[in-house]
Amino acid sequence: MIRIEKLNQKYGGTQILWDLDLNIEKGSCTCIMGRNGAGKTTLLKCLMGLLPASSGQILFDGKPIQQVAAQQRAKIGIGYVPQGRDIFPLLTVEENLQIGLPARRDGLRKIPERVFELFPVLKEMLQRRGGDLSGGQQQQLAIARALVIDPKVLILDEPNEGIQPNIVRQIGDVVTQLNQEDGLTVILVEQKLGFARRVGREFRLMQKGAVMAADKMSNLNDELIRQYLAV
Amino acid sequence: AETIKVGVLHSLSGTMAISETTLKDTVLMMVDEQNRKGGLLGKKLEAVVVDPASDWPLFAEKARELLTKEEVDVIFGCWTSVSRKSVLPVVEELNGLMFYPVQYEGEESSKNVFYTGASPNQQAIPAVDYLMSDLEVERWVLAGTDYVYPRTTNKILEAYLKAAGVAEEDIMISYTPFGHSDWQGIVSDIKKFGGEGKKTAVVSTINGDANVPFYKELGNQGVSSEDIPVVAFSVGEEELSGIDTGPLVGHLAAWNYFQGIDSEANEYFVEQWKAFIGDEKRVTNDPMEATYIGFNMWAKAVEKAGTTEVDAVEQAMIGIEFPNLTGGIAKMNKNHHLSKPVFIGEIQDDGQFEVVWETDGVVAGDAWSDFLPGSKDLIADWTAPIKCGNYNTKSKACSGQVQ
Amino acid sequence: MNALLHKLWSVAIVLLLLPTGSPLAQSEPAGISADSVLQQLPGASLKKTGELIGQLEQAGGAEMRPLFEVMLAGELYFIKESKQIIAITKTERRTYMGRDVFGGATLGEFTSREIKKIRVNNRLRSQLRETLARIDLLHGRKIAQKQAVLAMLDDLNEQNMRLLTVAQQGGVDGEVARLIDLAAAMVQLRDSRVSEERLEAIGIMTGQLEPAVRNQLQRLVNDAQEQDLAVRAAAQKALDKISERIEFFGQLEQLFFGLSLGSVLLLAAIGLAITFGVMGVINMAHGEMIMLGAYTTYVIQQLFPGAIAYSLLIAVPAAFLVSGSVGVLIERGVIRHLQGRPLETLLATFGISLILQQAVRSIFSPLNMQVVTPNWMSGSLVINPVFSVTYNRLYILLFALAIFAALVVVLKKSSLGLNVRAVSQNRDMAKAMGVRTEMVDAMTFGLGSGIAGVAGVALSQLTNVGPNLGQSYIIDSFMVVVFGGVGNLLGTLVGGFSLGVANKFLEPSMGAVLANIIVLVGLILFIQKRPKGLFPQRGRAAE
Amino acid sequence: MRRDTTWPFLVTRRRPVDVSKNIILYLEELNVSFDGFKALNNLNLYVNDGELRCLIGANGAGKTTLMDVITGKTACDSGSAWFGQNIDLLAHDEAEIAGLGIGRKFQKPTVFEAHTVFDNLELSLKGYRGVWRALTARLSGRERDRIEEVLSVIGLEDARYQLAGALSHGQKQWLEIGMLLAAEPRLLLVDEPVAGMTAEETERTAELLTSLAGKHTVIVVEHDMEFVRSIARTVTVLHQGSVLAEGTMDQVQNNRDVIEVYLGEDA
Amino acid sequence: MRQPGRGTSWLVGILLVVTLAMSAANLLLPADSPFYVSTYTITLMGKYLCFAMLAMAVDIVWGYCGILSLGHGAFFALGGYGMGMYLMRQIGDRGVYGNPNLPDFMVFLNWQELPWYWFGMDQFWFAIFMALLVPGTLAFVFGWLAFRSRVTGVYLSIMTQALTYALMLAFFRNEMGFGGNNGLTDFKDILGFDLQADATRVALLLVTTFFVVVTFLVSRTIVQSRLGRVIVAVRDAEARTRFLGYRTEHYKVWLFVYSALIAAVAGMLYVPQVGIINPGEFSPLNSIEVVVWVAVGGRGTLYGAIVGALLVNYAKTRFTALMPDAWLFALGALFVIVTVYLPRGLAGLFGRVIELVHRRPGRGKEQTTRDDGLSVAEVGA
Ligand SMILES: Nc1ncnc2c1ncn2[C@@H]1O[C@H](COP(=O)(O)OP(=O)(O)OP(=O)(O)O)[C@@H](O)[C@H]1O
Ligand SMILES: Nc1ncnc2c1ncn2[C@@H]1O[C@H](COP(=O)(O)OP(=O)(O)OP(=O)(O)O)[C@@H](O)[C@H]1O
Ligand SMILES: NC(N)=O
Ligand SMILES: [Mg+2]
Ligand SMILES: [Mg+2]
Repeated sequence: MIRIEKLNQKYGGTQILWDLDLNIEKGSCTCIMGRNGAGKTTLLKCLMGLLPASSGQILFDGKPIQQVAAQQRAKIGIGYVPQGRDIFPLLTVEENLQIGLPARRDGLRKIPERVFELFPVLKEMLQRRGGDLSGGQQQQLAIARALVIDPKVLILDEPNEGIQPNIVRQIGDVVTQLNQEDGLTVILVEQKLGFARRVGREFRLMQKGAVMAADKMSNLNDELIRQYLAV
Repeated sequence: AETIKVGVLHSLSGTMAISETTLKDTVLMMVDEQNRKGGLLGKKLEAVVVDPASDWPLFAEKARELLTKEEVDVIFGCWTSVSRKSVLPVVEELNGLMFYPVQYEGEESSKNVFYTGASPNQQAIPAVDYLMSDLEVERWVLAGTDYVYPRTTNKILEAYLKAAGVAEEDIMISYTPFGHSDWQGIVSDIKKFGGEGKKTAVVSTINGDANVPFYKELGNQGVSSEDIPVVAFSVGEEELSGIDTGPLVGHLAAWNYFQGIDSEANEYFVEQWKAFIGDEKRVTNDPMEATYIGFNMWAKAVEKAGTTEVDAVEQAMIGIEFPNLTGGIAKMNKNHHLSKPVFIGEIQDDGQFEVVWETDGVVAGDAWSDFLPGSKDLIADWTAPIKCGNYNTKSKACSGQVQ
Repeated sequence: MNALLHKLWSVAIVLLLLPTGSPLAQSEPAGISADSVLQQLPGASLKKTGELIGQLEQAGGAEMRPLFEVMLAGELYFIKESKQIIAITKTERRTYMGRDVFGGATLGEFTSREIKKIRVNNRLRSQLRETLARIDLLHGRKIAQKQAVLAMLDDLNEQNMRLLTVAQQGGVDGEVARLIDLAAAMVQLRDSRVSEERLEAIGIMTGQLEPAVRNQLQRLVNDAQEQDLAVRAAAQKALDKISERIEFFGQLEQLFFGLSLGSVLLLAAIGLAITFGVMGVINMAHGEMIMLGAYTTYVIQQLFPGAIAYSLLIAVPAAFLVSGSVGVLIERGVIRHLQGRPLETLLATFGISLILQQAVRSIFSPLNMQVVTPNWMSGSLVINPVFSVTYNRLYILLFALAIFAALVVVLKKSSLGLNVRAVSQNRDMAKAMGVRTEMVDAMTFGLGSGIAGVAGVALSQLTNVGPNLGQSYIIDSFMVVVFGGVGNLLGTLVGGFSLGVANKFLEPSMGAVLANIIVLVGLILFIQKRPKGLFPQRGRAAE
Repeated sequence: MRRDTTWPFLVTRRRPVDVSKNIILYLEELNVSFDGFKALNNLNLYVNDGELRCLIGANGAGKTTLMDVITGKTACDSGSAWFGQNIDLLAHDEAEIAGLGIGRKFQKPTVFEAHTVFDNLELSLKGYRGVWRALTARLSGRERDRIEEVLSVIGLEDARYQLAGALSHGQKQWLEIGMLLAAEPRLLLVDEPVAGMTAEETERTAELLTSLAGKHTVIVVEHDMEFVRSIARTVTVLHQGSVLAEGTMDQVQNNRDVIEVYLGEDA
Repeated sequence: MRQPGRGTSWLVGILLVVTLAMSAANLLLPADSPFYVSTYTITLMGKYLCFAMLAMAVDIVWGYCGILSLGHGAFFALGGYGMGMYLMRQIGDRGVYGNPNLPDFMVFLNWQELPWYWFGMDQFWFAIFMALLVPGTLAFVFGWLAFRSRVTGVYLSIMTQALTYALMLAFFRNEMGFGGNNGLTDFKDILGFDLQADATRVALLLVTTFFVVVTFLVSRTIVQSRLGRVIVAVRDAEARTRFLGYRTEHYKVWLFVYSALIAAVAGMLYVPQVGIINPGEFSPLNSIEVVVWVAVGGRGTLYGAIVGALLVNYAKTRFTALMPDAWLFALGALFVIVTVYLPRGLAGLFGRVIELVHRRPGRGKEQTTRDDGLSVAEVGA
């Protein structure tokens, strides 16, 4: 579904991603892991089109999309939940959700009920400013917001940062549900091993801007963890 | 030098561009014309234009630039008094020669400046005389923009009116800032002031930009020229060209020149101007005539002196006569001010003025007002033996600025 | 009872006056014929002309009406050679079409050398107008009648009273009748010696707002000769009553002035509330967008000289398009490159504002352009003699409110409003949600600029249309937006009106300049109290 | 009206906190509401001197708001907050409270992005914060050592000259913790320190915080239960603005209410 | 690591050398020498340097502390008025009316006596003192009110603008006793030296240069000290700084006052050199122009402010003479182009050039640009 080849990325003069290759199967649930600063967020931003890649190819459904603007990528079905949530703070919860509606391919112009089924809290909070919500509520909103555009691929950057345990569980369930029932392809950046193991079915390990290891989640062993995740 | 350089120091941008650009063009036209006549002293004239941008310190800087860098022989320039005040020390220091073509508050006479616009006794006093005698005005509103020209003029008028027996409560004075645009309250006050039974008139020293909203408000609040006429000293043909004059018919202005005055010289001048500027609709106005007279007098003086050397030209200037565009002869007096006729005109719906009154002959411009306590003893006389811009006739001395 | 007495009094006056002669001198008094008077007109001095007009009225009466009208319009000329009096119409090509004053028959073209104007000045014009009023009073329409009577209140001489009485007998109603009664009362107060009659007259005059009434009462109160203390006391009371009413309407007027100034501030600021308030661009070229709108009005009037009445209606959408497109160009050309550097938009837009000003100077000349006020925008709605509301200000007030409402609807109901806010809060995230941020930016900036242009149309009716137009509003606009609270449209509305009203209520006691200074200082202190303006953005994110 | 002193302006600002009763923080009957929404609701909380206290609770329970109140960021509607026996926190503003020795790490890492990592730490060093002092301050050898020490603790030695703005999310977390260490406050309020950290890093943070306790008082807010379990002695659970439960980790973990609103079944 | 003010000291050197050379050329060379520098140029240079000082004042608060003041012209003008009042009193009885007690503008508007606030202004030291005290106090009071109430961002900017606007209106009023619209002019001498003498002008230029250099060095010391770093911290994360225990409002107030004093000194030096001070100097647009100079030069660098002020004003001088009808196009275009293509102003351009010339080894990473265009090198400059 997504294929990244020889991706390089620089901030000014600093190179972050080095000839990065990545392959994501349709319908998979891939967990990307790596130390702080390994370049995970950077990679996702490139994928979303929010950062320009200096070279390399990104293929979506076999079509190259490096030149496609971010807003178009949303329309072709990439949903993005950024690290730090990036809720529109002064928009109400409802407005936060409505923003994505025009990007839907099916022309639906109403927030789908499914979203509220997954995150019932949001229904109560529709008229509150997004920025006033607590961290956990914001995180749920961020995922809901990404789901509104009816994506084919859902990108989640550390979705559990600062979330209470039962909701972490709930998010995990939602992600699994989306992946398995709705057939959504999921790319997940996650630091917490437990969660990654539970939700992810494949893993990619990143270090210094390159993917060092890729396999089924069941094959993630202590050796790999020590090599790529320990400090 | 093989040319005679004429400096032009008028704002081409900023708030004053609206008035001064015209004068720049007038000087250019005069230079053209003079060159067509063969120049001066066998040399061509060359205009050097700079833009002081309505920025007063910049006026001083540009004057210095013209005098030292460009070494011009004469400067035509300035509109506002503050720009003139800013330039004055520079022309005096560098012994330059400047012609100032705008009506102003007086209270000044510099060896290096010739004042070809009206001083208060050539504009304000005759206008008030007219209102008093012909329109039998008894109550007075002195409305002005808050700066030195209106302040001084109104001080003079106040003294003059009181001397003529007008009571304190029959004079209303109001000052507004530059570019004032909300006249609702003031016009309403004027209306009330004028509604108390006595014939009332407004003497307006309101500056350029504030006039359009002022007259619009007058029109809309139904203050017609018949109820309360307004006589203005800063509203000429050029200002009117930016106003829908329909509602203003009958309001007045006092000047030394109106475009509408019939005379051959004027007709030629107007045609020449329209051709030069390439616009049939452009109008002429009083400061243009002042520039015209100043320029021609300077040319005559240079011929007379046989040089452009400032001291020689300055002395040659005194006593020079040149025909007004409106008929009669203007004369440069010893105090560097002109003798000119004064006209009162009424605004017509085509934006022109119709003369309704004029002085019998010419009026000599006073450098120092007779109606201000500080200056009533002062005179200016740039001929020997006095040679002073502020000679005190009582103490027989020249205070301060000795040249 | 009063009315009856009054009737009697009127009749008495008529009887008293009748012997002096017929109220309308239709017949020619001994020896003076209109024609002979007319012959003296060419070359007469202004003073002399005044006398001649009087004689003409005496001699010709209503027949002279066309002459007076032509004269009032300043179209009365005479042919230099023959001294024949003619009416002249100036044509577009600056030639002079002559016609007969009375018949209207065309007399052909003249050159300016052949003819000379019969001068009229202010005094003559008002004399002419009064003369016409006298003629009209008897066979005029209601409005003319009212004007005529009002004019006469100031000068209740015998001739005028006679006219009024005749007019009254001819049958008038409503307002005119009231005024004539008032005139009668004023005369009664002035001329009668009977205390009761005079008191009754004062009764009628009480509460009437016509300046003449007040002036007469004032004179009476101040008159040391006045012996009748009861009358004097009554007059004082009546005067107080009148003053009280005037005071009330004065406050009302002040309020309207304030609202009107507020509407101007609102208009000037409202576009900025979008480009600056919502988008965060410190748009120094905002004033120039207003200016472009005003110039568009001018151009429209030049293009359709025949349709002045509709020119503003055409100008509104035109100005929106012109300023809006310039806004879009600026956004696409410059602002877009400054994303993430909001403060630097100040620098770029300042440069743009210089360029636009100079461009206008180069294209249209540095002079002010003449924008004509259509008839329906001129004059005022007279509510009573001391309170009237000028139409242009009234319409502009309504217009400002309409624009505001329209804008609120656009921003609330269309997705644009939502998208703009999202983009301004987090551009990247908006992109990631499929918002076409570039489009949104351009549209929003275009909308803000377009609205500024529309404001320019309105302002062209109040002030100079010149290259400096924009500069005179830019400071105030920023002030209003900030006072109201950046990003809050309602704040801009309330901010504009409260600054306007505050200014106008301070003005009478302080003068325009001090009032302005005090409002500014007040604003500075207010911001200390509420550092985010009247309607601050609230919530965690705003911190 | 301050009741503790008659002439408040005569009292020197810097009084050492009096912890003679061994309690460093008293929060009583605190109420905070936003637009009618009660973020803190009659909250009572006491923290012992030198304690390491974990604060957990559902998202939106009011933990961050509580820290806001303690540090002077948010004014409370009613209630009292005392630092030791002698200092009324509600009478001081943020800077003063920081000066009293209460340091804070924000939930969303906030560092000085235009400064290098080193400068960030230097600015955080304990010391007088006056304008004049700042103008004349020179880094002493001792201070330099302290910074180096902190740098090595937070693992940013290599990034010391890098602009803080260019750090990754996790690195910023560390830097902020470092800033807190450099300031050596009496009371540390740490809002979600391990968010975005790897398991390994989480462990290190746990060690760090545990080592701080005793000399400093630490209040940690965290949702990572493993982390909490690894450091916690006393755990307080907030719910809807008030304390729901308090006790050891085990007690709390088995509390029905806590399981229902926070931990979820089979936690 | 101490951040060095690298690549900036040379600016001070160049300034000193250039002005000294100009002064010598003006005084020592005959007027027809090809190297003669006219008094016009001397005066012009003096004026530019005053503007450079003003630009530095704005840069210190804006570039380093994020306080975008759109009203610094007010402090400049107040300083100028202080000096103007002194110069006015020096005229003595040499005014046109020969009145030894009243300035000319008071005489013809019938003032009977000198208003109280003019007393003492005939003493140089007192005038200077007042010219510092008044703007300093104003800055203090305004800053204290505003910063204590945490007025920030555009709110603060617009309030500074309101401040200068209100002062402009006030000084326009003739009743204020400062000469109304005309302001103060027609000065004769300063400290007994004839203002029109070449030597005085040269001396004024040298004094101005001296103050520019001093301001530069002092300001550089400040921004490189820890104070400077606190200030930058306040700019980027004021709340965070407060939670570290810094009383940010104190820092801001004192910085604002310092900056206002620099502006006032610049105004004091400006007036004798241009010969006039009037309310136009309070005009909000003037203050905005100053901000524009700083932005063109590159904010957040002291030398950028100087370069920006010199360049823009030189451009203005040249353009108004070369193309009097179209210079605004050129100037406007300059502003637009600089903003779009040189996000960090001219200083940024220099910075990049210098960086290219000698890339310094040993730095962990290269300079990284923040989105508002500041980098380490410049923050220290
Ligand atoms: N705006 C920026 N400018 C320069 N460098 C940056 C910028 N943002 C991130 N970096 C650098 O890029 C590297 C990768 O950052 P990234 O945010 O992709 O890491 P990450 O893997 O997501 O880390 P974390 O787990 O902490 O979120 C880091 O070393 C960081 O310092
Ligand atoms: N400034 C504010 N305006 C409006 N509501 C606010 C504000 N600050 C906090 N709240 C509300 O108060 C409640 C408590 O928020 P708080 O941030 O303290 O929760 P928390 O316990 O820290 O949650 P989390 O664990 O998700 O960070 C939330 O519902 C939030 O929406
Ligand atoms: N001199 C004038 N009109 O300012
Ligand atoms: Mg990341
Ligand atoms: Mg929290």
